[in-house]
Amino acid sequence: MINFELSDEQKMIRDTVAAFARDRVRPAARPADETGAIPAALVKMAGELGLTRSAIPERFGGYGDERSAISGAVVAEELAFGDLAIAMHILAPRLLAFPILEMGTDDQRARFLPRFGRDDFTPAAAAVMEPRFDFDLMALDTLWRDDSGGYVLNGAKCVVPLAAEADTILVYAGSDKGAGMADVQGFLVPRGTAGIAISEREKNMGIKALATYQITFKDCRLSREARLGGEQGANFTRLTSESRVALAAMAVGVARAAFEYARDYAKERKAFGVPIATKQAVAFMLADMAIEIDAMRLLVWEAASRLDKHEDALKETYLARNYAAASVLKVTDNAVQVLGGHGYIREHPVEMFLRNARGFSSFEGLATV
Amino acid sequence: MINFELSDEQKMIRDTVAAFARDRVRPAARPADETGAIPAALVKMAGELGLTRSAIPERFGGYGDERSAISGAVVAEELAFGDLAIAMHILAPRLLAFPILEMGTDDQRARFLPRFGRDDFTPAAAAVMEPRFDFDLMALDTLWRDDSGGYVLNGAKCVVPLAAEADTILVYAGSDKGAGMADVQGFLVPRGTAGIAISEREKNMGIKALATYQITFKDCRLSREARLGGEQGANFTRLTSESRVALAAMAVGVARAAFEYARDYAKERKAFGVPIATKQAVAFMLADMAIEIDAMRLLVWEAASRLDKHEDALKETYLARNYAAASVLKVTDNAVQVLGGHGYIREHPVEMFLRNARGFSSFEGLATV
Amino acid sequence: MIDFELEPQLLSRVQTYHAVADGLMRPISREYDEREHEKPWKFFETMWEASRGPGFEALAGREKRAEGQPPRLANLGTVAMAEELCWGDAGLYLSIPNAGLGGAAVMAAGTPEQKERFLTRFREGKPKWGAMAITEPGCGSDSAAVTTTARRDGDHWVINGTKIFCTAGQMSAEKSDGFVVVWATLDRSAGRAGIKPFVVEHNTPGMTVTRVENKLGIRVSDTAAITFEDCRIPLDHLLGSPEIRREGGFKDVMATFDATRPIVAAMAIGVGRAALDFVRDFLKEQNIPIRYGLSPRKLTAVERDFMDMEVQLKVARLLTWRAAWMLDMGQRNSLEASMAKAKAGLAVTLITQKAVELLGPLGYSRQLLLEKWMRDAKINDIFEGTQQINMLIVARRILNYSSKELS
Amino acid sequence: MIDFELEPQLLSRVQTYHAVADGLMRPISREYDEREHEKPWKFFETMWEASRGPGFEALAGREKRAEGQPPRLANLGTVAMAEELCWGDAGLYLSIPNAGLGGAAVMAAGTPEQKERFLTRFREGKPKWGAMAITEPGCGSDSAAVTTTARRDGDHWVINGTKIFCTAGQMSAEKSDGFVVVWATLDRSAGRAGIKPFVVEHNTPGMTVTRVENKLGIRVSDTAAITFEDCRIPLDHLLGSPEIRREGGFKDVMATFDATRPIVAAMAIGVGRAALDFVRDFLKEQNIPIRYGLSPRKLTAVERDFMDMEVQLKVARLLTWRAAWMLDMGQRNSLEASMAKAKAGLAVTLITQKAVELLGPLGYSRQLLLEKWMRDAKINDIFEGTQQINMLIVARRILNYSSKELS
Repeated sequence: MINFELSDEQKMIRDTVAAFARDRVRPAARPADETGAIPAALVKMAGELGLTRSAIPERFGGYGDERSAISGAVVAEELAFGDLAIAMHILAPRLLAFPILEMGTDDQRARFLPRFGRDDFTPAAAAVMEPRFDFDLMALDTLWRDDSGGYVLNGAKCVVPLAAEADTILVYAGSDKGAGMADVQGFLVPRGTAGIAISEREKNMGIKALATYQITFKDCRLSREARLGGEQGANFTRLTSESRVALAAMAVGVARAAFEYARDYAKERKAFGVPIATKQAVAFMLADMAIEIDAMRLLVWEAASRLDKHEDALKETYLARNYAAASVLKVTDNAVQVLGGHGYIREHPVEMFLRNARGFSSFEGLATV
Repeated sequence: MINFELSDEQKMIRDTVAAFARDRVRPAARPADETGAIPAALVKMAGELGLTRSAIPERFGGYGDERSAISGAVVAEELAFGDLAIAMHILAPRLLAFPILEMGTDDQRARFLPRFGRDDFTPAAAAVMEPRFDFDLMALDTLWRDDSGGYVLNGAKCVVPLAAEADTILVYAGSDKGAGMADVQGFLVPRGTAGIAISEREKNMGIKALATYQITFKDCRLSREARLGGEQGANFTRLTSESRVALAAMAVGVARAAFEYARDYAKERKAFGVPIATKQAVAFMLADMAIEIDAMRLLVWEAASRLDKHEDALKETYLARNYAAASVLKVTDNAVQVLGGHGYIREHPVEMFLRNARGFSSFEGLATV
Repeated sequence: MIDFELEPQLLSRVQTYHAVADGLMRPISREYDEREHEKPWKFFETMWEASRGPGFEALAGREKRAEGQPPRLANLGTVAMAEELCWGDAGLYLSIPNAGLGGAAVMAAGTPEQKERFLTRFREGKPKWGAMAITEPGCGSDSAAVTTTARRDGDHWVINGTKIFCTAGQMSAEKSDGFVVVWATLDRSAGRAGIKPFVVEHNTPGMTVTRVENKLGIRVSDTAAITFEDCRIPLDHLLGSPEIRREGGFKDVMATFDATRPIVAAMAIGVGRAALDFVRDFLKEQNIPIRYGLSPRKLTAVERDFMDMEVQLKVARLLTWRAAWMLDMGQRNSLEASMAKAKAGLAVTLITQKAVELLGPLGYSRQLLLEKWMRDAKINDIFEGTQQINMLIVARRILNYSSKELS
Repeated sequence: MIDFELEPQLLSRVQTYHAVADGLMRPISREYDEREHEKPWKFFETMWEASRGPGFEALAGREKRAEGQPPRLANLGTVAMAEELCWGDAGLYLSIPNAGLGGAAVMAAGTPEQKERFLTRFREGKPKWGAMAITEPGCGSDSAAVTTTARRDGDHWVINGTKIFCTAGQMSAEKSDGFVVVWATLDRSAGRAGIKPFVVEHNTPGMTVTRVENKLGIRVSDTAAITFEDCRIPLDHLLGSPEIRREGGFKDVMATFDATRPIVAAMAIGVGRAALDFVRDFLKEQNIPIRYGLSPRKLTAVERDFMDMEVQLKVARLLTWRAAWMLDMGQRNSLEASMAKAKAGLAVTLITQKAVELLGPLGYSRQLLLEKWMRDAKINDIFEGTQQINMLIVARRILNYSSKELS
């Protein structure tokens, strides 16, 4: 039955995370962007929100709450409203925990989930993106092949978050046989494994506070147990859909952050004796931003609701991701424009919102619901 | 040496044609669009401007003026400012005369040019477009092949202007051997030729006053003399460039017509006690329209100047055509928006400008300089 | 709990609407575009009958609330119907016999007795139309600048003035036993407060349809200019109270925009979907795949255009459904209604223009309906408040500015 | 006679500029973006020397007109140089030692004697900078709302106020024997008429650089906030006449925008071309063709994006060259200058943003310069009048409205 309202429980989650984003994350955003470091205290505080733990079964120390893509999207939007890089860092444990939770073997769940059934932060990483301009989840260059009693990985990954801290990295690789998402499998790779090389920390235009790395795999040998979901493997199409909806939701958060800052500025700031927001040129820009934000969120929620109903959502999440990536760029660019010269200096956050926003057209697998 | 100013002679041509377009063509535009008929008197008057005749050598009755793509672009813009369909009708003789003038054999020039060395209107036609969504000048479906002592044409054309009146139609066809523009040749086809079928008059969204037709060719046999330029043939790439620059110039004219009408309306029309042009939302739309019009024209002139220097201009004319096709649509759509409800009724010309403008993304070969 | 699926009952109604659109509208769509100003009476009678059946309440202008039992999701249902029927033909949809905006005005401003008196006719007899006359030659979106006057003369009101852009104006005033609700001012000095709605019955002496517009699109729907010269109507034809203090009347009709804007947005979406469906089928015939999920850097230009059209349409629909749903939930939706209208109007203008472009010479030809849909679509970017007016409303609401602070 | 080819003399100069951009700027481009606020002195000295050579007059701030022999196509030459050097690095271009906007103000408002007195330094000695201080914390584009005051005290002017966004402000005020031209009002009640330009020599007591901004891009160029506290300067440091009646001063500086806006547009174009050239080469390496002439319905999304970027850049350049050329011909070009600035600023913002997108993860990485070009480009959409301000100017001119009629 059609309904555009979050459940009371979801509203509660939203309000809790929103308050944390507003009071804790946003104030830390600029220094984190400049220094590249996120205060441990902040990460610890975030852990106490139990954003990953909540979905972990009670027998592994979690709260056993049912996972919901919509709830996940709400959390992603609100945290990203605070700061995108910090949001991605805080939610990084999900990149390992949730795929195992959803598709892992009993053994894998027993081995890996307990570490996420706690409040303190457990760095985890997933390696999805690859360093090529037309990087394509339907044709990964990192390949796995069967090999006497195990698997062998070869290839290169980039923008892998927390790779240097995480003791296990979930690596997605295509099959040397087939193509397309159906043949992509995930592998739980211990950091120390022979054949892995982790680069220096990457330098990107945005999400500077998030530590990301390149990883290369050279004949990297893995045991049978390393394969996510064991012999029947994992459903990469669904994992991709979950990731794209999470990223699109984060784009909504970034766009909203830019819009609200620009809106408030435009009502304060006077030119020629009146607030610039009373000029149609500015007012219409803000109206357009507001419409785009609602549009993005509705696309995200609609795609997420399909996931919650366990329907195929590849198309919906793909379109939502692409739309959000384009809109968040437009919205943040407009925000800079509304602030004019002040938008160009790092005293105000809008230039950072723009740098972060530009990444969404390339981001894959950096978050999940 | 860089220069953004027309020569005095070009200014004179522009002013003459502009006056004709303003005083004679524009008033006839709406009735012509509604009835589909262009007053003979108007066409006769246009003939006296000698827009085709001027380029015909004196020995064939013309004035032997040197052809200039820039002058041609100026004429095309000004006439199209009056009305696009009427402009295409008036300039249609060029579609046959100019290719023969530039690339025809002496015999072809002697046979065909004299009829254009007069002031009275000689209907002529060229068949370029084909009825498929991805119609491509680099891969025509209408094909010619050598055949004992002559040529054979097969295929179908659409949007052929004046096909029912013209006694000769210049048909462009690809070779059954090669692909690409290099193999495209023109053929001077007498209307009565066996194997030709001319359809009922076409019905299109715009340019309704221009009579256009579909033509099919079934094993249509032609003599050796029918091939434009004889054995060494014609340079279709240049002909295409000349056509695209002419069409882009016409787009400038249509855009300017819409802009000027909307601008004047916006200064007259009051809402909430002030002219709507004093509202930034409207004023910025008009400013954007003005910028796009200058932008389109500069692209056209730059491409045309390359043609006048006999440099390759395929890329420049292609980009100018595509840019103009997109801009003229935006400009005319904005004009309708500026007029609001009044823009939607046929009492005002802007809805006609919009219908005509939408054609430019498909038009090929309907005009030349 | 967030959910985007229409309830089964509504879905089955949508199937009925689709059958009507596909079976009764599409077949005559081109004909009545070309034969402008002629009317498809057979279609009118069929719809008039149908509108007595279940699912077409909105068409009949019947108002369940009046009968004390509000239909569930009435606005959402109307929006779903508008999309589906405009997928068939937006012009035909607009000309279906019903109380229309005239009925909406009666519902918004009339007394229970007036509602009964003026609306009963739409449940019986021959096809009838109701129209609203508000726009004047001198004022576009500035509906407060009404110059048409109403003065009392004994037990009549005397109306003088000229109105334009009355949808179904001719059908309501002359071609059926319908009526026109005309907005006139009792006292110009009182501004909006002085503007009141008056019901003028068909063929009332002094009311003349002076012109039926030739339009870019929706040609089968009549858009009339109506003049009122010493047009006398009974006192009880003023809807609501003549009290000038009470701003009621005008406010109420403004409020009806909150309900009508999502409908106009849905009309746009219907036309846009017609174009999108056509292009989808066409590309399939051409064996041109739309590869969802692929790296955007590997797409063809046509694929990306199509996906963009598709998602733009989806966004417009989601915004529109939200606006209608909020109204059904009794929530204030002025902001969301204007968002939906502004987005849908623009998105579908671009979608239909792009569809014509994608089909090349075929798209430009009147042999296909694409070019007609482009012409029809544009009206939704204009009436019930132009895109600019709706953007202005959105801006005022998000900035919390009055119409004086942001004009 | 229409022609778009630069004269050979200018073309050969452009080659020189390109050599500088490619050989001296690109190699240090990333380094000084990362090492914000540090200065490439070696580059400065090289350019300082070079700026004495032919072709770099504009850099030296030398004004041939003053010497009675206006160089042919001076503005077009400056525009060509700006594009070429900003192809190298826009931040470095902005920080090249020269009289800059301070010099422009002296040229526009100063007496012959003042021009000589204040500008000679740029032809000799060590590298120097000149800056203009007009924007204030309280006023953005509203340059008429200057609150910085100048009052006469004996044979001095006493300046009080705060200025922000002074390009090269620190280099001019503290780091070289340069000067800052500060705009201050002699009489607020007189509005624009009371606003006059004053030359404040480097290290004048009372003038303090209070902040050097951290920016999104063009990081090597210093953008300073400068406060003036009882800053005393000699009477003859007021440029032009102290006469309040004579609006001269401010009008003159406004007029300098007609010359500077095409330069800013050209800066944008240089950055945009850097991105476009990089993408072109990259696609070539990938064996991805750009098929000009093909049916638009057969293009790939990448091809169409690239062609669109290319033509947008070309349009911006044509508009910019026209604006500069008109000035060289002695024609009024305010409309065309604002058209060029508005179009180039927006076009290059989109071009550089698209270039980053096209390269995917590579484009987002600081290993390439694409992301820097996107950051650098944005300034051209903002300074010397934001895109919105320039659109407003265009609108006023095409509508023939005053700044009061259209504000």
